[in-house]
Formats: sequence, structure tokens, C-alpha cells
Amino acid sequence: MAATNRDVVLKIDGLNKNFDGVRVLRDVGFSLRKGMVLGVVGENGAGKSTLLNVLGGVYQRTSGEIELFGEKYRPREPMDATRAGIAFIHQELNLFTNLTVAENIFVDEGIRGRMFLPPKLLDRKAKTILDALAIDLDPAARVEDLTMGMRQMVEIAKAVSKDAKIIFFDEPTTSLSTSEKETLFKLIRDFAAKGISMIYISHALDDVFMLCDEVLVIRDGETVGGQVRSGAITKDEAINRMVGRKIGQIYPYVEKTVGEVLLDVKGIVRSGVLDGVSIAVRSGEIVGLFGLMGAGRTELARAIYGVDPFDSGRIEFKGRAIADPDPMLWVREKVAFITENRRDEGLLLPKTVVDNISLVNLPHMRKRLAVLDRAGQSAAAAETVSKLRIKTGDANRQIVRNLSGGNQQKVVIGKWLLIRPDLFILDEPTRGVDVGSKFDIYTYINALAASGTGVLFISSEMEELVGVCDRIAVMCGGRIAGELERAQFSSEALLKLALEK
Amino acid sequence: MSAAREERPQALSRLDRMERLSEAFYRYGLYIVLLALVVLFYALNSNFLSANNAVNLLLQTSSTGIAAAGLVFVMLTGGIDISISAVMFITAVISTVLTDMGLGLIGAIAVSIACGAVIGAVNGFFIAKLKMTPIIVTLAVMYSVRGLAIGFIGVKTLFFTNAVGAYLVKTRILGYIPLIVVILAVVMALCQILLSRTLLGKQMYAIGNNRSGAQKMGIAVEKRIFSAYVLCGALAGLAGLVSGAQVGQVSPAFAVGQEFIIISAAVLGGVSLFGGKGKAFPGAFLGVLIIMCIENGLVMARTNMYAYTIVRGCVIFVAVMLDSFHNKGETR
Amino acid sequence: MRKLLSWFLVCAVCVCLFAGAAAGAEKIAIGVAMDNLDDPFWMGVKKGIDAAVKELGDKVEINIQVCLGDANVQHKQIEDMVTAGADAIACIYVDSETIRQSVELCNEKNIPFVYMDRTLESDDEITVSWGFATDNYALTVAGWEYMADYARKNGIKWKVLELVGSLTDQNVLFRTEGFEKVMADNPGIIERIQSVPTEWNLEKALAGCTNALQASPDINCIFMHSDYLLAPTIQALEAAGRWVEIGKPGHVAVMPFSGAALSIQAMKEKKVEMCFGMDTFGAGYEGVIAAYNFAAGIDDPKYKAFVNDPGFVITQENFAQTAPRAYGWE
Amino acid sequence: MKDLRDYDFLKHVKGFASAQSAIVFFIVYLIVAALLVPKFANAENLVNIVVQSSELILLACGMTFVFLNGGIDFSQIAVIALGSVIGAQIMVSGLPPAVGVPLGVLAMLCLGLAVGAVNGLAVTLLKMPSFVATMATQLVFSGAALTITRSKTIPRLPRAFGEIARGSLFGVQYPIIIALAVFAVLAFLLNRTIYGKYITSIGTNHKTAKISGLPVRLTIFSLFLISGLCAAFASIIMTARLRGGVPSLGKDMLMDVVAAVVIGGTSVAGGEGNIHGSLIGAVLVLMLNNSLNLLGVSWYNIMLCKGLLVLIISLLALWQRKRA
Repeated sequence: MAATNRDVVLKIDGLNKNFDGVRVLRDVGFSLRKGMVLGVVGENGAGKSTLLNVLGGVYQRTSGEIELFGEKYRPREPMDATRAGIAFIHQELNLFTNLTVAENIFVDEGIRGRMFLPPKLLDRKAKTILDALAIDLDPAARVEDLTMGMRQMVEIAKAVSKDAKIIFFDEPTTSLSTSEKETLFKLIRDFAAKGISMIYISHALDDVFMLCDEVLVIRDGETVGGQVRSGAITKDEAINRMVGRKIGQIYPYVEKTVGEVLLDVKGIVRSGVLDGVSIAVRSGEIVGLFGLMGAGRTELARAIYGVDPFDSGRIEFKGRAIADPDPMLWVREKVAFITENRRDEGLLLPKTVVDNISLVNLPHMRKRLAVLDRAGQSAAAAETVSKLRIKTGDANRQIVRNLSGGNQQKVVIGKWLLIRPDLFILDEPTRGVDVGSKFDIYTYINALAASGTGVLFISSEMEELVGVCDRIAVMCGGRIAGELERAQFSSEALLKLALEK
Repeated sequence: MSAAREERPQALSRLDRMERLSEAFYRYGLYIVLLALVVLFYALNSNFLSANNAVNLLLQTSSTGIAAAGLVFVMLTGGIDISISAVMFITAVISTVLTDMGLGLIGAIAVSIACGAVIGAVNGFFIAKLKMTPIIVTLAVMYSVRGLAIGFIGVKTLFFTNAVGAYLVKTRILGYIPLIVVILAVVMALCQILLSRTLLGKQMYAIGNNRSGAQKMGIAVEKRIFSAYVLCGALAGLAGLVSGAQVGQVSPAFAVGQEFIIISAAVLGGVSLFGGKGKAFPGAFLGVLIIMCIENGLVMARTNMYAYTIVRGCVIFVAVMLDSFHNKGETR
Repeated sequence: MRKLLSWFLVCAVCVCLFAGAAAGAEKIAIGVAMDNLDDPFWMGVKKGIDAAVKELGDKVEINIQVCLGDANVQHKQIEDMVTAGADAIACIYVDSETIRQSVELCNEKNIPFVYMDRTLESDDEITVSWGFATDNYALTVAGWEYMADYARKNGIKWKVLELVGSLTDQNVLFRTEGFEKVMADNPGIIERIQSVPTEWNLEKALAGCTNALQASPDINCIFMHSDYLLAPTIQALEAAGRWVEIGKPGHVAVMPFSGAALSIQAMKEKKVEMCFGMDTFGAGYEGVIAAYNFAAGIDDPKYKAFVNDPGFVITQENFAQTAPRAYGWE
Repeated sequence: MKDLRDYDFLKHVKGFASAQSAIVFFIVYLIVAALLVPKFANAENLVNIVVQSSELILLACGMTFVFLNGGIDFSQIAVIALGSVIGAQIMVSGLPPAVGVPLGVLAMLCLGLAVGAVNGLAVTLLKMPSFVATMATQLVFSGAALTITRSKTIPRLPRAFGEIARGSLFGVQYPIIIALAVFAVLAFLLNRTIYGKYITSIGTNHKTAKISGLPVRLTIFSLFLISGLCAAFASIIMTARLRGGVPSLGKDMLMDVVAAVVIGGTSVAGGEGNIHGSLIGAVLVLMLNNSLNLLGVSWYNIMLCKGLLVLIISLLALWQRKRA
């Protein structure tokens, strides 16, 4: 189903993007022809989503040229992209649960030239769009009552209602059932036939090869081997390009004596998210938890730490059962947890470095009674700043909001290190962090493990886990797909387990 | 693997059924409560259900109903406006003074709506543009407007018993429907149409549901919130005119504390304090009816005269508790 | 904390120093503490005060404060006036019990304290210099006796709806007691059907009145504690089609209290049988003059005994002579 | 010689940064009023103002704690009214003053805690927005005050109780001593203890605080207890001053309290603010009332000034925060 016409719809060359000094995209170039489906694959954090966000006007590019239908294209905000005919189906959908399907489709711009939008008119208009796409959805149904798959169909219908000529899909199939996936693929083939071009990001390689005309592999923000016809590349070769060997990034590995089981989690179930997960972490051991987007790693960590509820399952810590886990309880048990979302759940942005670092260990920073040991706080903060090599001004006055991403993450780690944790759960600790800070973070983790602390290291970057961990559990679809000992480590093996469908 | 996928949608639907059950109770609960109240008070005093008591009830709900309809817009976007009682006061004052000077009814209605809209715009400016906290802004505006209005007339009590006031209260359309009830019906209809049939209304629901999502999608969030406060002010202005004419006398303590009654009526009517949920008609209207039934019923049942504030406080507490349970607010 | 307090004291002291002594005041400073001004009745009293002030001319420096019915605010206002060097205090107090602390304060600084419109007896703890007030109890009894005779003459029984003002107001309580006494004296003739609380809130008055007329259509007399509540009552009666001249079917006898313009107007239109009249002008005028005399040390026999003005009852018969005494008379 | 830049005299007191704006307003207004308002700037009047501001200081301190979590407490007024009534009831119920007065005072404090507890539970467990929950409790408990006394003042409380408002120690009146003592304790709690850090951290970001193991629910619950307790202390002083249980006590103080806290620099968004500013804000509000009264400005214009003042100062705070 090769694209018949030759005219290029979207041309990109030399595109760069960096965040806080970290180069996320390095002169990316490719072209998208009319009616063509371009598959973009790569590890998590390789820069796939950033690429789409730049094209979709969510982020501004640092440098490089983008040509859309032959003219220069510089989107300032998502609305510019929509007006230019580009539609963006995000991984977390952008819908309003209190409105109906039809209302969601027309809520941002309504119907041209119509002041009144009676429900009957909206439903009729929406029905025509849905029928054109052979989507059997009741336009009057409230989005609240729809499953993930149906909601995705609404986003797509919304894109088509703006007569988008180019549609970006960012990990669309993570929480779809097989039948819902089939309808999506049929839809994409119809769009292609109608001359709509699409960029399809997914880590489900089988889907990509089956669906896309051409495939582009991205690793560390660089395209590897350029656009290739999907027939001309095997799955293993694609994985190889995706994985490759990272030059210059060596991962410190330290021999550790592994002690008895610290954390023992059995059969955690949370309907729709976790299907009976069991995992154990021993003292002095770094257990990696790998998985792709939507595999349920973050949900597992949050369930264990008591931030989110779960339906059933047993958690034991140092042999004692923990009935209903709660952060306050874990802090008393000296268990630390770094969340994936650093800005909203890890830091007090408007407060100073000292306030942030001494946040968790506050109960122990006191003189007599509850009097704050201010000097102790500053001393502990200063020690952490120097030990973790955090680049910051005067810790008492420096506001955390103004620190770089890497330094902010170090502050979060520092805050937990103060309680000298016996168990440390880290969720994507190195995401969006410069290479130097990444290395520092690995050394802290190793130092911790060497001193007998158990570490549960959650990441979606294989090299990192392979380099640092003693054991890696791989999650897929809310379940442990398998565990690899250090001897059996290989990116290919990990990816295979993660991709298992 | 795919088996796991298959069985997940069923799991969701079990959750949905429980959710839908509470949703249904929540939506029809209003009618049940209203019915229960009517039956209770009918038992206590037989002519509670007499025809002109019903009209009298509608009359009493009109000014609160008009203001509650306006408040729905603001509450949909997740905000609140407690300056509405001061707006009612200042428009009652202005329309009394102007009608004494010869302004007609239509003029009075226009002036009241315009004056309310201006105050709404002030609220909107501080809350939408400068993103300040609605409760504090509208509290400050409430005191400023009431002070301004009393300054305007000097510390006197005005009588709104001139021709326009009397006309507004006395005229009956088609023989028995009071003009004020017609105004209430028109306002309720317009608000509900605006909410359910226009883009502005839809976007207000959207903003209340997911403000950052609306922002990302390109909806003019600031403008919509600003217009919500203008609408709320305008309708509070109209409510002030109606209430002033009904009571006949506008003293400096006019409509003090009315904002809490209107807020609780809206919340009782299913308008959520956390935004994104609620209708003007039947929602807010039913809420007002319930509150008026309670007040009216209390008088009928000759209950102890101090119990009013206690009952009103309990009604508000229960209404908001249900709302918080249902819509899970953040502890603020 | 230490730093803050030191700053605080430094600037307080420096301001006092350079501000120097307040201008020497030969004039006599009179502080007038009023409850509220939001009602024609209070405006009637103010007319009296303004007349007195005009009469005393530049011999007197007046400072009128209103406390919106908040006892604590009134105490502070009197404290402020005393601190600012008032020579006499004339006061319409909010709360007969809490005002005693302010009187004690004035007694300490031997500043004469004069009450207006609301009685306050001296006793071992406080000494009140003088006061002018209406004897609400006597006035209510007189008015209701007139109504009782009226009922006997026309052979009707009064089924009364009592619109209660705010129960923190001493005068209002006397009115209820006066009414209850006459009701007790004329068992068959006067019967209270319902008493509706208004807390001086007009919406409540309107709703209460309307609902009461619904609940008991047999009501044929409305006794209200102030004609501040007359307008909503008229609205309610009009809505029920019962705001008609005396003698017409469905007529309800309305008994407004204190004699505002609306009541006088209604009597002119023969829609109201009678009205309790209070001498508000006297209260204001005499109060300020007495305060001035005590401050200036003038010994005027007129202001020896406390005045407990019996007020007057305006009826359709004596309308021509007594109505002009009402403050609502234009 | 220490470099002048180091000599930042506010540095020592941590929660002090934004009290600077309050102090500036205070001094500017003091001087303006001293010049323009006759009879304002004399020692006796200023002392009178400070003593009269004791109850507002207490209420403002209590409200500051609730503001720090981005909430608001409307029910302080009900605590004042109901506290006054209950305390008075106990004191006049035949018990000898030596027993009646302390018992009455204790009852008032307990009532403050009880109302605070109800608000705290409503906000933390029932997840109700604080402004509506405290609005409802305000209506319920002030209604209760009117019901108990059938809105009649309970008169002639024992002289000993009256002394709380009139007596003085080394020339300093008791009310201001009580106010400053409570202020000192609360300032110490907020700026010098771990509990204070909990409050500001939770106010800044609920999620981060929760995940860092801070006792979020308990702390927020305690804020309403403190607000209720402060209102109880204020009620004691006001009731003692009037020597009567007044069911409508303090009914118009809400705007003064909010004005005092906002002038004091406590932002309404939560997590930012200080108690020193509220103290200064309270005295400033009293100065405003006193000076405008002396000028003969009528009460409704004062009401207008306070409303506008809150708007303007919130604007300035917003602008300052944007610039910082």
C-alpha cells in the first residue's frame, strides 16, 4: 500500500530541541508524503514524543527548518497547529468527561457560522463524522461512561472534524482491547486511502510494521539509518537500531552483598491497571523494574507506597505485614519514594533548598520539644548539597523553582537520603536530567545499595537498568512478564519481554 | 495476553454501574427531596398546597432564582461570587431612585442589569485576568459595593412603592400569572438555553471540568470566566430590582446574608462547587424551590423563630457534603 | 520578634512626640453614640439632635457615631470619644446591659451620660445624668385599650398577627408585654394567632406576613413592632387583595408603631385605624441640650427628673390634632 | 564592620519576609493620620487603639493559620457569639465567682475547640471547601446563640470576669497582654517549630507534603482548632469588656479580620504568609477605624475603604510575587 502520489506534505531537516541544556533532539530530518503512514519507533526518552510536541506547537523548536505544504511552519501554540491542519492525538486524551461525544468534538470552535448549537444539530453533525469513519458511537453518550478505546475514537473524530490533513498518534494502543485496536487500524488505512498523512508512534513494533508505509528509528534524539520502507527492515534489526551501544555513557556497577528480603509484594490487584503483581527487593540489591508506557510500573510503585489505593494483595516489609500502606508509615519505616512527576509531587517549588531538603526528615530536626533545629537544617542541607554536588546558590535563600532539572532531582533525592532509607523506590529518577547528573544519581544508588539499602529502580531506559541493576523485572500489561538475572541481561531480551502481547 | 485485555472492559462496567446508580440518585434525588418536603408541610398545614400558596411560593423564589441562575455560570467554571447580595442592594437602590425620577420599568430593568454587569466585570477582571482567589475578591467587592450604595443614598430607607414598583408587583399576565414569575421563567429559560445550546455554555462546562485541557485546546478560558462573572452580576442586578419591588422598602440591611442562601440553593440544585456540573433549569430552580419550601414550611409549622438560621445552616452543610462526596474536592 | 517590637515602639513614640498637644478646646465636646440610622424613626431622632446642635451653635463641637447595632463597636466608640476628650455623652444604646460598662467609664472620668429613646436607670454601679425615652409599655397599653374599645363598639374580635422586630431591643420587648397585658385583660376580644420574627429583615417580614395570611385567613389585625415593617405588610395585604379601606370586606386592621410617614399616609387614606406615636424629635433635641447643660455645669431644673414620655395614640377621630406630632408628618 | 548589605534586619526572623510590606503601610498610615487627623496622634489615643485591637489581633492570628492552607474561616463570629453566651450562662448560674468565672472561661475555650473540630472534620474528612463548611457552621452556631438566649443579653457577669478587660498589669491592660501572649505562642509555633514547617509546606503543595510523609490531614484539622481557639480568646475579652453574654457579639468583624490578614501579607493562595504581618494588619485596621471615625467619615465609607484596601493590597502582593 505504498503512497502513490509524490508530493511531500511535511519536510523536516536539521531539527534540534534542548531542555535546560539537555539536547533532546539532534538534527532530526525526514519527509512525510501525502497519504503515507510514517512509523516512528525508539526507546522511551529517545525523543519521539518531543518531536511530535514540537511539530504540534506544544514546545518551541531550538533550531532547524520545518516545511508544511511547501511553506515555512513555526507553530507558537497548539491552536496554530490545528489551524494548519495538524491534529495531535495525545497519549493522555484531552477530553471533557462531563460533556457528550458530540459536545467534545465541537467544544473548541463550535460549528462555523452557527450561534446556536442545539444538541440535535450537534449530534447530527457528529453522527455524519462518526459514520464517515465507521465508528459506531452514540454522539449523545457522555465521555465519562466511555472506555479508553471509545474515547480515542472521539479524539480522532474531533481531528477529522477539523478536516486535518496530518494526524499524529502518540502511543495510541497502550490501553486498547484487540477489537478496539482493529477498528483503529482500519480507520488509519481509510485515512491513508483518503490522502491523510500520519505519523504513528508506538513501541508495539508488530503493529508499526504491519500498519506503516515507512519506519524511522530514533535513539537519543538522533535518527538511526533514516526512513526505511517497512518491508525492508526486520523487527530484530529495528530493535538493534533502537538499542545500539551508547558511546560515552558508562554505568557504574558495584559488587554488593545481597541480604535478606526487605520488601515482599504479593498479588497486587487494581482493577484495570494491575493484574496480580508480585515482586521482592532484598537489602543491598538494586532491582530494576522495566516496562513500556502503560505497563503499570508507576501504578505499582504508587500502590505499594499507599499514594494510590489498590483492590487486593499483600505487602510485607522486613517480615511484617503492612495492612494499608501510607506515606507517613513508610517514612517511619525509613522507606523512600521518588515519584515520576518531580515538579508536582517531589518539590515545594516556591520554597528554598533548605526547606525542600529537610522536608522529610523534619521530625528528627529538632532541639528540645518541637523546636526547629534551624542550624541543624542548614547544616544537613549544606552537607547534602556538597555530597550530591548540587549546583545552587545559598541553600537558605535559593528558591528551588529556579534550579535546573538535574539539580531539582538531586534536591528530591537529597531530601530522601537524609532519612538514610533502608529501601529506596525511584520512579524514572534520571528523566530529563543532564548526563553529568545522571552519572551522579547512579553513583548515589550504588552507594546506597553498597551500604545495605534495597533499591527498586523503575525506568523505561534499558541501558540504565542493564548497567546498574542486579536483577530486572519486566512489566507488561499490568503483570510481571518475566525477571532476568544480571547474567542474562540484554536489551533485546528485555524488549522482547516488554513487548510480549 | 489478549485475554487480559478482553476481560478488562467488563471490570470497568461493574464500577460504572455503581457510579451510575449514585449518579441517578443524585440527579433524581432533588425531585424526591422536593416531593418529601411538600408532603411533609402539606401534612403540617393543609393550605400549603393551595393554588395561591403555590403562586406565592413561586413569587418568593423569583429573586433568589434569578440570582441563582446567574451564579450557575460562575460556579460552572469552578469559581464563586458572594458579592451578589451587595449587587442586589445597589440595583434596588438605583432603580428606586431612578424610577422615582420617572424612569420606566424597561429602563429600570436595563439599568439594573447594566449596573450588575459592571460589578460583575470588576469581579471578572480580578479573578479571570489577574487570577486572584474568587472568595476574597468577591468578599472585598461585596463590602465595597454595599458601602458605595449606602453612600449613594445616604443612610436612609427608600420606598419602592412608586408606579413602576407597584406595576412590577401587581400586574398579572393572562389574568393570574404574576409578571415577576414570568420574568423568572424567561431568565431561567434563557440561562438554560445559553448553557445547553450555545458554544459559550459548553465551554464553561469544559473549563470547569478540565481547565488546563481547555487552555491547551485553545479555548479562551480567561474570556469565558470573565463573561461568567459579568452574567452573574447582571442577573444579580435584575434580582435586586425584583426583590426591591417585592419588599417595597430598601434599607441599608437589604439582602444581607442573601448570598449564602443563593449559594446553598444552587448547590442543593446539583450545581457543584468544584465546577463542571449543574444546570440553571431544572437544577438551580429546584434548589431554590427546596430552600423556599423549607422557609415557607417553617413559618407554616410555626416553628421556634430562632431555628431558622440553624435549619438554614444545616441545609447548606448537608447540601455541600453531598456535593463534596460526589465530586471529591481537594482539602482547601 | 524582638526586632519587630522595638520597631513598633520606636515609631509610636516618635509620632506622639512630634504631634504635640491637641489643639486647646474651649468648645464643649459632645459625643453622640447612636445605634443605627437606617430607618425614618432614627432619622426623626437625628432631626432633634441637629436642631439642638444648630441652636447651640459654635459653643459646641459634636461627634456623631453610629455602630450598626454592634454593642462591642458602640463601647469602643464611646471609649474613643472619651479618650478624645468629650465633655458629655448622649447615647441611644444598643444593649441595655452592655452599655453599663461605658457608663462606668464615663462615671470614672466624671463625664455626664445622657440616654435618648431607651431608658437606663442609675443604680449602685452606674450613675446616669438624665434621659428622655418613650414609655413603650404605657403607649402600647393605651393603643391596645383603644383597639379593645373599638372592638367592643363594633362587636368584632381581633385575631392578631404580631410582626416581631428584633428581640434584643428593650423597647420591642415592652411592646410585646404591653400587648399581652391588654390581651389578658380582654380575653374574648383579642387573640394572638401567630407571631412572626422578622429581625428587622424586610424579606422575612414580607414572607412571614404573606404565609401567615395564607395559613390563617381569619387574621383581621396586624400589630407590628415598628412601621419599618409597614411596607412589606402592605405588599402582603395587596397580594392577598386585603389592603382596603376600613369597613370594606377583607379589611385588616393594621397597627403601625411610632408614626412614620407611610403610617400617617395610610391613615389619611382611611386604611389604618390607629397608629402609636413616639416623640422622636424630643428625644434627640432634649438629649443634646441636657448633655450640653451638664457639661457646661448649667443647673436647669427641667433636666432633673428622667422623662418617661407616654407618647400619643393617633386615631381616626383625633387625627387632625395628634398626627402633626408624629415624626412622619410632612 | 559588617557589610551593610548583610545587615538585613529582618533576616533573623524566618517567616518575616512579606511582613515588610505590612510594616511600611503601618508607618506610612501612622504618619499620614498623625498629620491629618486632629486628636489622633496622642499617646492616650494610640494606647487606646492598641488595647482595642487585642481581639482583632487574636482573630487575625487564627485566620492566618487557615489562610496558610488556602482556606478561610467564617465561623469565628459564631464562636464569639456562642462562646459569650455559654460563658455568661455558666457565670451567672449561681456559682460563686471564684468557681463560675474560670469554669465559664474554660467552657468558652472548649467551645472554640469544638467548633474548630467540626470545621476541621468537614474540611479534612468530608473534603468540603472550607468557605462553605465554615459558612454553614457559622449559621448553625450563631443561630444556637440566639436560641439559647432568645436573643436577650445575659447581664451582670461577675466583676472579677470584667477585670479581664479592665484590669492592667504594670500599666499594660490585660486584653493586649492576652493577645500578645497568644500571638507569641502562635508565632513561635509557626516560625520556630516543625509543626510550623508542616503548615507552610502543606499549604504550598498538598501532594508533595503527602508523599513526603507529612501528617497532612492532622495538620489541616489543627489549623481550624487554632482558629476556633483564637476566636474563643477574643470572645472572652469582648464578653469581659461588656460584662454580658451578647448573642450577636462581633457580628460585623469578618471584613476587619480578612483585611488585617491580607494587609499583613498573607497570600490567599496558601503556603505563603506570616503572623507578624497579621498583628500589624490588625492594629492598622483599628487605626483606620479610629482615625476615620474621628474625621467623621461615616461607617459606610469606612466599609468601602476596607473593601478597596483588600483589593488593592492583594493586587500589590500579586504584583510583588510576580516580580520576585
